Amino acid sequence: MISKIDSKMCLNMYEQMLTIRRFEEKAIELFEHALIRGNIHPCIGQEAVAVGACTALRPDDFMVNTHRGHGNCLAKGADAKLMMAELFGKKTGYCKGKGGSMHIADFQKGNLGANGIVGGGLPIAVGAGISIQNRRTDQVSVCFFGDGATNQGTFHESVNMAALWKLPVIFVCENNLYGLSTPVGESVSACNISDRAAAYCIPGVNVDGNDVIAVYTKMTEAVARARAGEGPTLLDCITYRFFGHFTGDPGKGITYRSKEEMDEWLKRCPIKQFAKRLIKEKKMTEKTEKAIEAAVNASIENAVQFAKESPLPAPEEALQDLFH
Amino acid sequence: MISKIDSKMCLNMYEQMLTIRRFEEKAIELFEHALIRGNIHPCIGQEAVAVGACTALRPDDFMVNTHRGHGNCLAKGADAKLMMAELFGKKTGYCKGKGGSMHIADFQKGNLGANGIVGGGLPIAVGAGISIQNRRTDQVSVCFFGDGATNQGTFHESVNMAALWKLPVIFVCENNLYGLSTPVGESVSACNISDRAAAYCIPGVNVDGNDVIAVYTKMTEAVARARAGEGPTLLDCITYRFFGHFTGDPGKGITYRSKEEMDEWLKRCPIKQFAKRLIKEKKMTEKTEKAIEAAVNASIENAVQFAKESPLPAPEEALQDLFH
Amino acid sequence: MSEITFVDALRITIKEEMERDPSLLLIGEDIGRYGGIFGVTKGMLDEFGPQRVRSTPISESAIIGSALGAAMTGIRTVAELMYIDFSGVAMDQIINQVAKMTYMSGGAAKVPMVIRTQEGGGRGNAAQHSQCLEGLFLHIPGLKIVMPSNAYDAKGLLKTAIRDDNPVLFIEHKLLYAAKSAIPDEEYLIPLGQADVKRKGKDVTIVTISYMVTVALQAAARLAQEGIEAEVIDLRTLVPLDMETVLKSVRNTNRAVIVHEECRTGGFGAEIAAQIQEEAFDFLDAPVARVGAKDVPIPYTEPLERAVIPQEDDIVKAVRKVLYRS
Amino acid sequence: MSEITFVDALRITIKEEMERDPSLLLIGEDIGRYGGIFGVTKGMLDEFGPQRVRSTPISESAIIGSALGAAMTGIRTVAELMYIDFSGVAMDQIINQVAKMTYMSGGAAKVPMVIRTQEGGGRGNAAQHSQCLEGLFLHIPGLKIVMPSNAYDAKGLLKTAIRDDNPVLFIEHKLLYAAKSAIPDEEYLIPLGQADVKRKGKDVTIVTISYMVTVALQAAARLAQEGIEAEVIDLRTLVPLDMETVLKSVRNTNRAVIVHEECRTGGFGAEIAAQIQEEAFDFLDAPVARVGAKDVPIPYTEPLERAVIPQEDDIVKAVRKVLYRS
Ligand SMILES: Cc1ncc(C[n+]2csc(CCOP(=O)(O)OP(=O)(O)O)c2C)c(N)n1
Ligand SMILES: Cc1ncc(C[n+]2csc(CCOP(=O)(O)OP(=O)(O)O)c2C)c(N)n1
Ligand SMILES: [Mg+2]
Ligand SMILES: [Mg+2]
Repeated sequence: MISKIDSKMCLNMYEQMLTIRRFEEKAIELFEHALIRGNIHPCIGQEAVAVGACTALRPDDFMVNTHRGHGNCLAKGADAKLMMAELFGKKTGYCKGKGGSMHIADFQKGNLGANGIVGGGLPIAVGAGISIQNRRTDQVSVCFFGDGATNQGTFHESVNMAALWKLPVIFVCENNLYGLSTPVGESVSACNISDRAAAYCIPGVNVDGNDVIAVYTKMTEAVARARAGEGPTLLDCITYRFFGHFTGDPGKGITYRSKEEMDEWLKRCPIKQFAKRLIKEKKMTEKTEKAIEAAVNASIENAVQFAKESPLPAPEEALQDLFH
Repeated sequence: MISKIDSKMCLNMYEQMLTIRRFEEKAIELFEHALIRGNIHPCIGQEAVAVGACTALRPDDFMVNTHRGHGNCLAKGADAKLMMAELFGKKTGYCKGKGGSMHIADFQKGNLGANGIVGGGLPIAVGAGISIQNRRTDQVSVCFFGDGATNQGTFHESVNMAALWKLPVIFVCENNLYGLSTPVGESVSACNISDRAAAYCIPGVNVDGNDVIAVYTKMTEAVARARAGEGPTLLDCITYRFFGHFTGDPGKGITYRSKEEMDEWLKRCPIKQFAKRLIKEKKMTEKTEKAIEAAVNASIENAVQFAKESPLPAPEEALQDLFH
Repeated sequence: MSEITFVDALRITIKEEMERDPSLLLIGEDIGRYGGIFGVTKGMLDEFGPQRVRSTPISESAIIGSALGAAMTGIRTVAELMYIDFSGVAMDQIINQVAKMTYMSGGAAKVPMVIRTQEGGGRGNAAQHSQCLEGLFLHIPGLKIVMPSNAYDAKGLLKTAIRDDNPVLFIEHKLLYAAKSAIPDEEYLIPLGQADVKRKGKDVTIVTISYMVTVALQAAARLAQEGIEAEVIDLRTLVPLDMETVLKSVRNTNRAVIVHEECRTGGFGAEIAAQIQEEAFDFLDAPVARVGAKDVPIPYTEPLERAVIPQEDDIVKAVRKVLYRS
Repeated sequence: MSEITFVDALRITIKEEMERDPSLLLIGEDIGRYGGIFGVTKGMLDEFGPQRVRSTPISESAIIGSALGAAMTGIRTVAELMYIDFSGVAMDQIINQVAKMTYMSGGAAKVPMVIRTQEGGGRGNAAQHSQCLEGLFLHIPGLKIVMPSNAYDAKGLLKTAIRDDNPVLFIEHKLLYAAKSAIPDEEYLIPLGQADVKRKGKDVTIVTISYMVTVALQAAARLAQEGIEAEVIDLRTLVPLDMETVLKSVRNTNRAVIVHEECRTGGFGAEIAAQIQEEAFDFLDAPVARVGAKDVPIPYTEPLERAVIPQEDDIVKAVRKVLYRS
């Protein structure tokens, strides 16, 4: 299957996944050194969903994000420098330091913002879908959310509304099997989250969320459906986060996940898997791999440097930006 | 099928349905004469759901009700006198005149109250289910709600929670095909509301809501399942309201329903249908029918009399009952 | 110039704005064929079609949130919340999403949307259909709050609200829908943040809004017969709040009574009383008084509802008290 | 007597009450195996089992509503709302259901439940995880509101709250969890509605609650060095509100400063300021002052968060101002 896909696109995807990984690793490190405050919800392990889904999009498509959203931001085209500056709370950050990790938005790239409220973004994505339909463009609106979020009332209301009006919305569940400490089986009464699509007469699709090509392929189908005016799709992308729920989660989540389970998933690292496959299918040489790695590392260093050197906002700026 | 059911129970059901009908007719009349204020949401036409469902219950089972709830109240054993007194805003009413039509509760009969917020009662019914499970009794908790309410977030959250914990909750949708002026097809993206059960891995059952025996039968199965610890069931009872959404709805809802449709459903009046069948199957004589009619009329007159003669609360009582 | 009702004023305004901005979107329950529960959107569906007049399922969170999503992506939107009481089921979208989006994004997001809703008691609609909740939203930075007291103001304020690039909560009162005003034929806009002195007076300042303006004016008429000239200020908007007009009046009358229908405790009257004594302490000849609903849910039955909601009498008594007459 | 943290005080209290009332139910997100996001329910699942310690899906409306249903049917319940910011998604259940059930039923319903939640800024958690929202709930009749400022009070107040037959909103502050108090070995209860004078003083009355008690005491210590003796009153509960203690103090000091972390506009400070000037007008030598957060969402970055949330300095300045010193 992968062989059908353009090599350049494959390398792009690989580079993006690696960028996300390095960005998150760096952010965790900086958090531990108290250079970043608040909390970070790293998406390490879930890079294939972000990159596979966003590669199927155009820059003018809309995207609504979650608290665990750095990966989706980057995949949708955000500048790591401005993201890192936001995490540093700097004036040059995407939100001038006012938003922080959970509220990064990037309107130029169609990124309508992350959300600190689980399930809070779903209705917003529906609204972007209405906007597209009313403006008669062929954009789509993509909504990311976690497995845990599918138990929020807003999930139900939003998917129902999008289905009724055949809005061009794609609902992408980043199903990492846990909502904080809660296993999906203890929170979702359906066998599969994709089964929930039946309640709205829309397609529900199971996706291997650690296989970037699988995500890209299924997402491309859903996007085509949406652009053709056939309405929403629910993608259930099964994946796993390698780190804890957030930077304060003891032992990367060991208090509620078994070591065996965690090790098992580590073996299925979406980035390593993809690299192997690219090399095997001769889409990437080891030399290219190294070059990408170097470029990614440099770009992240560059972002950190930018963030460090940027100025903090002045106290009086606190009162700006409440209203236009 | 009807022949299997005890005659006395049949006559009871018939009497209850007629009581509901007469109660509602009287309430509308009194509203039009400004003896009742606020609003009334008559359930005329839907009596078979109320009576069929509640006949399958014990007095100690819990029930959570809706804004269109007079029928369910009466079927669950409420005293028409105390209900009518509440509608009159009298001190002797179920809520001392504080609640009114949309908030009647009757704790002695397990009726936990109606709700003015569409979908507001669903989580409460789940809580009653938890209470039953934790107290290890074999009661059940029944939740009534309309077709429109199935689009509220609380529907989703509540059914999911009840399904996860196999709570003894029966979700009874009084599907009268409209939420206010909105046809169910314009608000519910599923083909049938019963299809929504799939999202929670619980049984979803289609029921002819104008056939009291059908409702009773399906409800009995759901109750048995719940008492046996097998968890919730979703009943989709299709019915029709003969009157408008509320007492202020022009032409009994003619602005959004066709005359043909309304006439068609009038022919399927649950009470007339049931009477015919009882007479045909020799469970009721015409003499008994007349006697029931007379008794029902007398009881409603009695209720009105009681309500009229009861005192209004004194102004200072407004400050009581906020806290225990 | 013609005499029209509050409902008609709203309808005409929306129609004019729908024509003016061909992308303006209406969204809410039963706003299509049915024309809205109070008739405000009657005829809109036929005129503007189902994409611009979206009648929704009973899903208030999705209504408000999708209005936000549409607004953020360039579609100016007017969402209808049938009763302000139902803001509870959409509260996260209102207070955590709509109100905060612009600020959280450092000004990058623009949220041109109006939430039209309706509140108030007096009709026996009981505890979940009679509340006034403006005090709650006043406490949440990021929402403008408009509460017109008559058809004329409603038209001018709604125009401004719709054209504003920020979220505006536009609260109507159910007892005002049938009230008539003379409305000029030509277009007019009323800026947000400008209180209106609805009656001049020198003895006491009554500060109020929405339906209570009507009641306060009745009370003022009665007080005039006792020789007390009350100035009645209609705030018209709570955010922005025109304290200048209030303070100017209080510095002149030296006495203030704030009247609102919402519960007394924690209502906007507390905020205004606090500000008056902060800013005009030396001018006050009596404590600032507040008239608000008793601190209980709104009871159904008439004698209790009347006892809970502020009446003309309560205002008269409060005014007498700040004038040390009884 | 032993020194324990606020978190431990809460945990011990809940454990004792779980033992005392074998039907007491805990419900909330991640409260089982994980022990709650702040560790308050650690160990409960093992000790009391999954039926009494119900770890839920992320469904706040269902959490609060099912707690209500359980409470109404005889199961005393403590629900945990992870952050008060999430009250938005459960707001209807809190303000229209839980708060009104007893009244709407004419007293027939009994609702013995506590909603434990947590609020406050200072940790860079940004706009949707840092709010203080007590002013909003103060405006809704039917909820008691408890906000302890230290571990000792937390224990005594939580016991009382759990045993109360009415809904109680019990608000913890994230910056207090690690704070320690000496706790006696024997059981004690603190009644709701009793403010506590945390520091005696004759020059000015500082009225505050929760974490701001700590900040106010620091400010008072600094003021003492300037020769200003501030009395610091910890309200401990907002409903019931102990105005008697406040008024007694103000009648003595003739000056009041109210301090809260929630937004200034429409916060509970407005209510208390309004009441003080209503009840002690002739005793006031200066306007009642209020210190509250600036009226914006809580920004993420440290310098802005600090600029928005009240600091020791802001209190010191406000006190100097009511004493006409600067
Ligand atoms: C309404 C709401 N409830 C609870 C939380 C706390 N919380 C933040 S993330 C999270 C888990 C979310 O799980 P899921 O949706 O699966 O996303 P994941 O974190 O696994 O990516 C919880 C409970 C919140 N932020 N908002
Ligand atoms: C949260 C909320 N939204 C809207 C309303 C207004 N409203 C009352 S009943 C109703 C229709 C309900 O439809 P359905 O659930 O089908 O019940 P039915 O009236 O048909 O019995 C609406 C929109 C309300 N009371 N509560
Ligand atoms: Mg997850
Ligand atoms: Mg219906």
